[in-house]
Amino acid sequence: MTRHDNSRDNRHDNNSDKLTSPQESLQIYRAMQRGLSRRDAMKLLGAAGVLAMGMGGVPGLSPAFAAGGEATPQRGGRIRVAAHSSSTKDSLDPALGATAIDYCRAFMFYNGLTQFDPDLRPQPCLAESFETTDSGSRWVFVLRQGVTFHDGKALTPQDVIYSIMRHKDPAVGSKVLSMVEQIDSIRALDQRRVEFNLSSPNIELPSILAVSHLVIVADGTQDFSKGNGTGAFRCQEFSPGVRSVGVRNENYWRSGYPYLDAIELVGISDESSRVNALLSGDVQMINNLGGNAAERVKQSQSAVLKATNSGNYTDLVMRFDQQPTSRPAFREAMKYLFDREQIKRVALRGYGEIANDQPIPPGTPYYFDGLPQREYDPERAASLLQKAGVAGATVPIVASPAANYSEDMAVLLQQSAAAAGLKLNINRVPADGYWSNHWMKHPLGFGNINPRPTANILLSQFFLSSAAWNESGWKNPHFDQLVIAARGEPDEAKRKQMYADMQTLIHNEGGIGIPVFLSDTEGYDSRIGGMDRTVPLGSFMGYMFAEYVWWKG
Amino acid sequence: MQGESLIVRDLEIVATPDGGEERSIVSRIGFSLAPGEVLALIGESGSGKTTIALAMLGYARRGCRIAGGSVRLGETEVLSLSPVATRALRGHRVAYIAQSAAAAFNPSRSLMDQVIEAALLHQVMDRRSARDKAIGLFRDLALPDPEHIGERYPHQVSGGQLQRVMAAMALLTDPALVILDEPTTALDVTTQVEVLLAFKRVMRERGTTAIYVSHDLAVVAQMADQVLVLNGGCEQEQGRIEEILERPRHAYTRSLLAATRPVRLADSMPVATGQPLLEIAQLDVGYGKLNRDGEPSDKVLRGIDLTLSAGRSIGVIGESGSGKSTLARAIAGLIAPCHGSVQFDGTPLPPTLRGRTPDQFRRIQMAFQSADNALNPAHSVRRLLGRPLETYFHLDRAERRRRIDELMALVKLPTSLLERKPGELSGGQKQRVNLARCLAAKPDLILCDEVTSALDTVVGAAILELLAELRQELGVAYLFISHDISTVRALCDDVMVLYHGECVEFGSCETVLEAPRHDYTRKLIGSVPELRPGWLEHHPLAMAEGTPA
Amino acid sequence: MNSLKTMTHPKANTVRRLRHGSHLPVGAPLRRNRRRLQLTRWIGLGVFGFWILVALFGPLLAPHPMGAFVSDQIFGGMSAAYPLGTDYMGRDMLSRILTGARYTVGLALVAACLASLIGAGFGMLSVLLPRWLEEGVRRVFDTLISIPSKMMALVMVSAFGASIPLLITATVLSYAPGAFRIAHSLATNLATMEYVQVAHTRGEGRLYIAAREIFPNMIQSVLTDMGMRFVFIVLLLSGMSFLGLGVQPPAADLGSLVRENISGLSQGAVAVIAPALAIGTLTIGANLLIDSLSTSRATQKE
Amino acid sequence: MRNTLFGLVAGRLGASLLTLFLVSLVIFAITSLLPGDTAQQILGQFATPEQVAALREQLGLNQPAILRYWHWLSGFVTGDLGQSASNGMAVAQLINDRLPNSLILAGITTIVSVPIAITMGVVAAMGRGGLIDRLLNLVTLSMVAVPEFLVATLAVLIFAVKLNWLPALSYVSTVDSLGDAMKIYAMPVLTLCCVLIAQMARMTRAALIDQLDSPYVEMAQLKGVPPIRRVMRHALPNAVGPIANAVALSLSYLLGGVIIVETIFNYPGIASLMVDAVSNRDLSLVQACAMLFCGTYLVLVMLADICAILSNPRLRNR
Repeated sequence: MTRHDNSRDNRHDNNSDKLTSPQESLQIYRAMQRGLSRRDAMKLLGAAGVLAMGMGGVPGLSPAFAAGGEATPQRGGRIRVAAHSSSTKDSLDPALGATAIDYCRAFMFYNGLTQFDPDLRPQPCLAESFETTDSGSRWVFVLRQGVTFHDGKALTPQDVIYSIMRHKDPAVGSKVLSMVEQIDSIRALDQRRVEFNLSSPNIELPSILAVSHLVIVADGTQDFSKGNGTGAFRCQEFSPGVRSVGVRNENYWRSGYPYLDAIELVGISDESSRVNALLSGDVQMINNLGGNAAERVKQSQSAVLKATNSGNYTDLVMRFDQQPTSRPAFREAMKYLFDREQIKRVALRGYGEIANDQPIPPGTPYYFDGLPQREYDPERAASLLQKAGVAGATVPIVASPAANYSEDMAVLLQQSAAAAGLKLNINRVPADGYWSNHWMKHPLGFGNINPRPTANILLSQFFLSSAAWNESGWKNPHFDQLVIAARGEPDEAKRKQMYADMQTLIHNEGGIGIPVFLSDTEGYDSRIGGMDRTVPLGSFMGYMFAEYVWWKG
Repeated sequence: MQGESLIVRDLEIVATPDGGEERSIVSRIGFSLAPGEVLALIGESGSGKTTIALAMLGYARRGCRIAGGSVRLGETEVLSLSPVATRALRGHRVAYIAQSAAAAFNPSRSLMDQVIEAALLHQVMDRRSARDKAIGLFRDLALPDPEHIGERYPHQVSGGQLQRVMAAMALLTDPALVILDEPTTALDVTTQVEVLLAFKRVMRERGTTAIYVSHDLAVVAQMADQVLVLNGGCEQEQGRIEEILERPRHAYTRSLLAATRPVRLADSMPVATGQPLLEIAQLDVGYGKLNRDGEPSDKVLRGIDLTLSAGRSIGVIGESGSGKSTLARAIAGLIAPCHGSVQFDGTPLPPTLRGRTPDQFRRIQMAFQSADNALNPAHSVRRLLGRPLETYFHLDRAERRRRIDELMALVKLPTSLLERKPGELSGGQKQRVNLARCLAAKPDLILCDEVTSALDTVVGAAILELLAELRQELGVAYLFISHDISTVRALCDDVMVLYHGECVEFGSCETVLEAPRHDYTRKLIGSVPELRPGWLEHHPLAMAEGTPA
Repeated sequence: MNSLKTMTHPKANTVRRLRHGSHLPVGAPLRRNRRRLQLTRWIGLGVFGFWILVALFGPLLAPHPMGAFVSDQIFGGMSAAYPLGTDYMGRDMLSRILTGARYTVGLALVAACLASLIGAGFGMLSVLLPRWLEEGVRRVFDTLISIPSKMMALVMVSAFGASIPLLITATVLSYAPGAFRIAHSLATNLATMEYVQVAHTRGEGRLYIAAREIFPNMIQSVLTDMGMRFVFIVLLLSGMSFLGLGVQPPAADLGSLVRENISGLSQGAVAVIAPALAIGTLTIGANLLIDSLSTSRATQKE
Repeated sequence: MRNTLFGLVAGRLGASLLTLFLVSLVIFAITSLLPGDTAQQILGQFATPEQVAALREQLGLNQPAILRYWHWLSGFVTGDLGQSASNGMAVAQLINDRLPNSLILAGITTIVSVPIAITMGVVAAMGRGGLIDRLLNLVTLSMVAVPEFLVATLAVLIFAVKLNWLPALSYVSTVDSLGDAMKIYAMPVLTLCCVLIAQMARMTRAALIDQLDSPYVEMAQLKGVPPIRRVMRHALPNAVGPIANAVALSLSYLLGGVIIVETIFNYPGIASLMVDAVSNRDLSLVQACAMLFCGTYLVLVMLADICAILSNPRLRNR
């Protein structure tokens, strides 16, 4: 990966990078994508809100959960929550968070300066209030009074400075290093106020600070095994890959919370074991269910299924710099070979949404619904293949469990490609090392892209000619101009048109095929209260369920 | 308990081989014994003698079944007892002494434990008195250290002693009937005499009724009052021992008698050419690691000198462990001597196989004791005989075929056996094939290691005859290793007596065997039972012991 | 089993001979249930042969391609169109089993053959090698045997990806040491047999002795052992499929068929029961066959 | 007896050390070939190269493989198992957390399975060729024939999901009473027993039949010893060697081979630790686990040999 060339060296001329540092974390992007509505952003920025903001609006997606009317919250009780993966790599260092269980722990034991509400607006958390004095490059956060860490130490500006700035040390191995790189400095103005100085304006800073990696730890912490934070639960036990137990923090600064006495977090990697554990009452919440597993939960008496659509997608990557994918007709043929209905029905068991070979999901503000849906058309694909001169050829396609559902998609694609006289050889490679060794390295392969904070970031990171993760190696000067221009376009209608144009360009010419957007699925015991609160960041109430749920049993 | 009478009528035993039809293996056997009498069952292997003996305990081995008849011991009808009653009978009123005590003792339990087990099980006596009685029996049976031998484990006791311990085990409950199943067959002759003496004395003292199973008429002559001669599960002849020995009526009995006393075959041989074929000087051989002086830790042969002329035959005699086989193996090159020289036809023979020339390989052949083990069970007879022809003479197919036929004729086997595998041949046939294979090489010297000892007497005698004939026809020399003096006497010109790895006597057969000079040779010769009743009673050992205690 | 006991001294087998001598020629341990033995052998042979045939011709008989989505019904029951129902994605289970059996049977057979070939080959040859070399070979196999087979497979699949040759390599590495041990002890015994010594005194070379004198006498034990290894490998492969390390989609061996349809177990889907039964019958069949072969061999030997 | 045992143990230990050394070499070699390294594994899909480089530097992954092996080896010899690269905890600590769980599971399984297996073997051997023998043969065959993950899943569906008698997962931490422990271990132990019993029972049967055919057992029969005593007092003591060997081989499965059971019941044992370690490229942890598995195997085999020697007076008194 040559990402650093862009992010470092081109900082001055590539405006996008100030906003769009690469991150892995699923949550932040989703949060931002929906989090800051335009209205909020305007409010924040005052009349000078000139920067392109995230797509506004709350997710219009279907929360398919079935919780009935909620009774009043009850205190007490202990539940066990099983996430889909857990290993000895688990850590209580928030900077290293890699999977759902890490994010959940971060929000159980720590707090951020800000936090997302169900509408994904960044709300004050450890910061009582925050404001920008110069349209986004200088920010002042006022810390809440009387907040103490689990070990009794009071929260100070030093803790904030340490917590954020440590991510800039590469040796920490932070997942959000590139995101905090834009923060030039942080200084304490007094005992309560902290000032952030950014290298360029970013009105999305409060949303960035709400992600789990950037929660506040005590100044100077090196050993994170105690989970010493300000969160609603104290860490009672943590054994990586086995379990972690949080017990109620009696001194929690938010009065009345949490409801539960204790939460035990475990990881159950085997899906069928996870479902069985839920159905037998051994655990009360699980996430990441495949289609069949989701159906089992749905049919059960004791558990409830909750599915949330997201902008997460697995895409077919067709490299422009390799044969035969450099031929436009071949690429177009492949897009016509997706039987999207079948993929949704068979691979996802319906837990997803049909996509149209462009990355902006329906229901988001810049989604262009005027784009005609590309349908499964083997005859047309066949003639395109003929045109590309690859009819009857055998082409390898690389899939891996690392890219969700890519194997199923590859199998289905193989089927439909056969109908058009194209033979696909599936080369399945292990998840280990996939991203560094296989992703974007084969003519035909799969990628999996988590949603980005804003449409602009998404497009900048993955479709700009110069982008390090320009998956297909697509280069289109017109598109590049549009991306840059959209950042500074004040007129919403024009901006919307620009995004529509960009989507059309990707749909028609881009080197990726996006058949479907994937849904988040989770199951929980019907005796858990408070689950109607949805923070559509990811499963487990955007990983922040801990202080909001209660036990009715 | 005194011995009781035993009356057997019309005993029928059948066997069902795998997948086969049920067939009779013992039929219409009947005899009767007065209390204190000993009956010998005699016959070749497969004649059903052990099967009959075991029926006295109401026992038939897996696959066999007692189909009819009656076994009446005293007042008890053994064959109609319930399983529980049969168990109560065994080891109490009827006791069994097995052929190989080494195999019949449980290796993981102490001897005393096993000796008194039956007595305790049948609640004949309590542990303490059982122990005391066992120690008494050990003493009577002339076991060394009778007080403590019971604490040992089977592997710590020699074969002859084990056989006597087993006798003690059998006699502990004062059984009415004792079955002795070839109790001395596995023993050296010198040990055999001691054991026979001990058995005889103890049994006579107790007046035990006994059945003595054996293939050796000479032994039987010492032990039995009556003899039942068996062949193929049927009675050939029955009578008092003296009658049978002196006036055998049945042809089979006569052939048995003849085989027991092989005639001297060596006399008819041509006188040797005199050219020394094999010269051994000061040969030391051993096993195990070499010590600082290059001597092996376990030295088996010491200072052996021997000269064998072409066409002559030397017998090597000694008991087990005396180093007889090691001598043959050293000459064959299977084990390197640590000292001394071996010259073959005037040239030194390399100590191991590695240095030998193909011609040396060819000219020295070794016939192993057991044809079962010496013939590869996976190869057909044709292949077994063909291979040496291939390696030594590089004969083509047709010549090989012709030569194989010749060889078969030489050892008096029909060519119809050629396609069979060793498993499908009888013991005698196997040994003939074994010899034919040696002859295929047209050797000058055949090392015969106990070639007759695994065979039945009659079959063994036939092999001896064959060896003698072959020598006459082909002028081959033999180094004939045996523990059986009569076979050596029959076949050899010279004899060498080995004792604990050293040659104690060497000379012509007549000299050594008729007028032995060394004590051990005398003991060895004196220990071979003679074919007349009363020999045992007049044996020097019996005389030395004096009157029984 | 007594042939397995190590015999070093040339006279060590005297005891055994005498023991045999004490048996009646016809009364030697016979099995009355010969007919039953025959029956189990035929059942074993039939079942095992059936799976071999399926492995050979199954894919030709499959009504649908293995990966074809033929039905909208997921975990469909048995029907005329889909005799074994449909799987978790609506594919025809019968076709998948017919095709999948080839992977299981083929892989296991190849791996078992290779493991036995390597194990037995080294086991046999090492007896004739110089002592230090023999010791070295033994040490290497001992090292391999002490690594748990699943762990070995896991590390290897992580390192090299789950290709068919790698699966075979991993299973062979796991199971060859066992075959080596057995073959080595057999060969050690056979090397002391007198007919081998006869061959030595005839001046035969090592290779001839190994190939013509020793090998024919251990072939049956090696085959029996290979059968056992076959069964173990089938089970190891299905275990590896469970862990996602086995045959990779869209291909599927019987183990992965069970695995991928296991969510249908709660509804008793044919899609999971059928491949499980297939594994069961395959291993039981192989076991019955081995059992009857080894007992009849024991009988012959007596 | 002391001398024999001492000699055996000393010789075995020497050979075992050599084997362990070879195993560590093999494992190191293979793990060095693994694609990707710890740094990449930790940082994930969207890592920047400088982050990877920095982390590599910090974890010492820049050194040549031989040097890293030497560091590991010298640490191992002095009893320092090193640190887990993926979460910075001491390897000894990680193993210490998991090993007791594995040992408890292995222990309970042993206690349950060995007596059952030996009893089954003895019963089958006694009724050789009879109805019971054939029945047991069929049972053990079927036990072997079913993949263990199927047994485990079926058990969970029946006992946990449908009947709700037993927990679907095995949490060691919530054991308060014996009843709890029984509930928690019931299904994993059941599954493992299915795998192990069959093998051990069959080996026991074979070893016993070998002895039952021996002349001294016939002799015992001819002494009027009843069948049960014949088996227990005469045949069994002599079959201890092969049986101990079979048991040792089966039990060695209980640390490394239980990964499937650990996965299904989410049991935090040492096998899943190793699986994690492999996928995280956590070399010192992989090595430590491999050493543990191999060491256990070697110790078990040695124990079996000691058993065989102690049960055999011929070897005992040599």
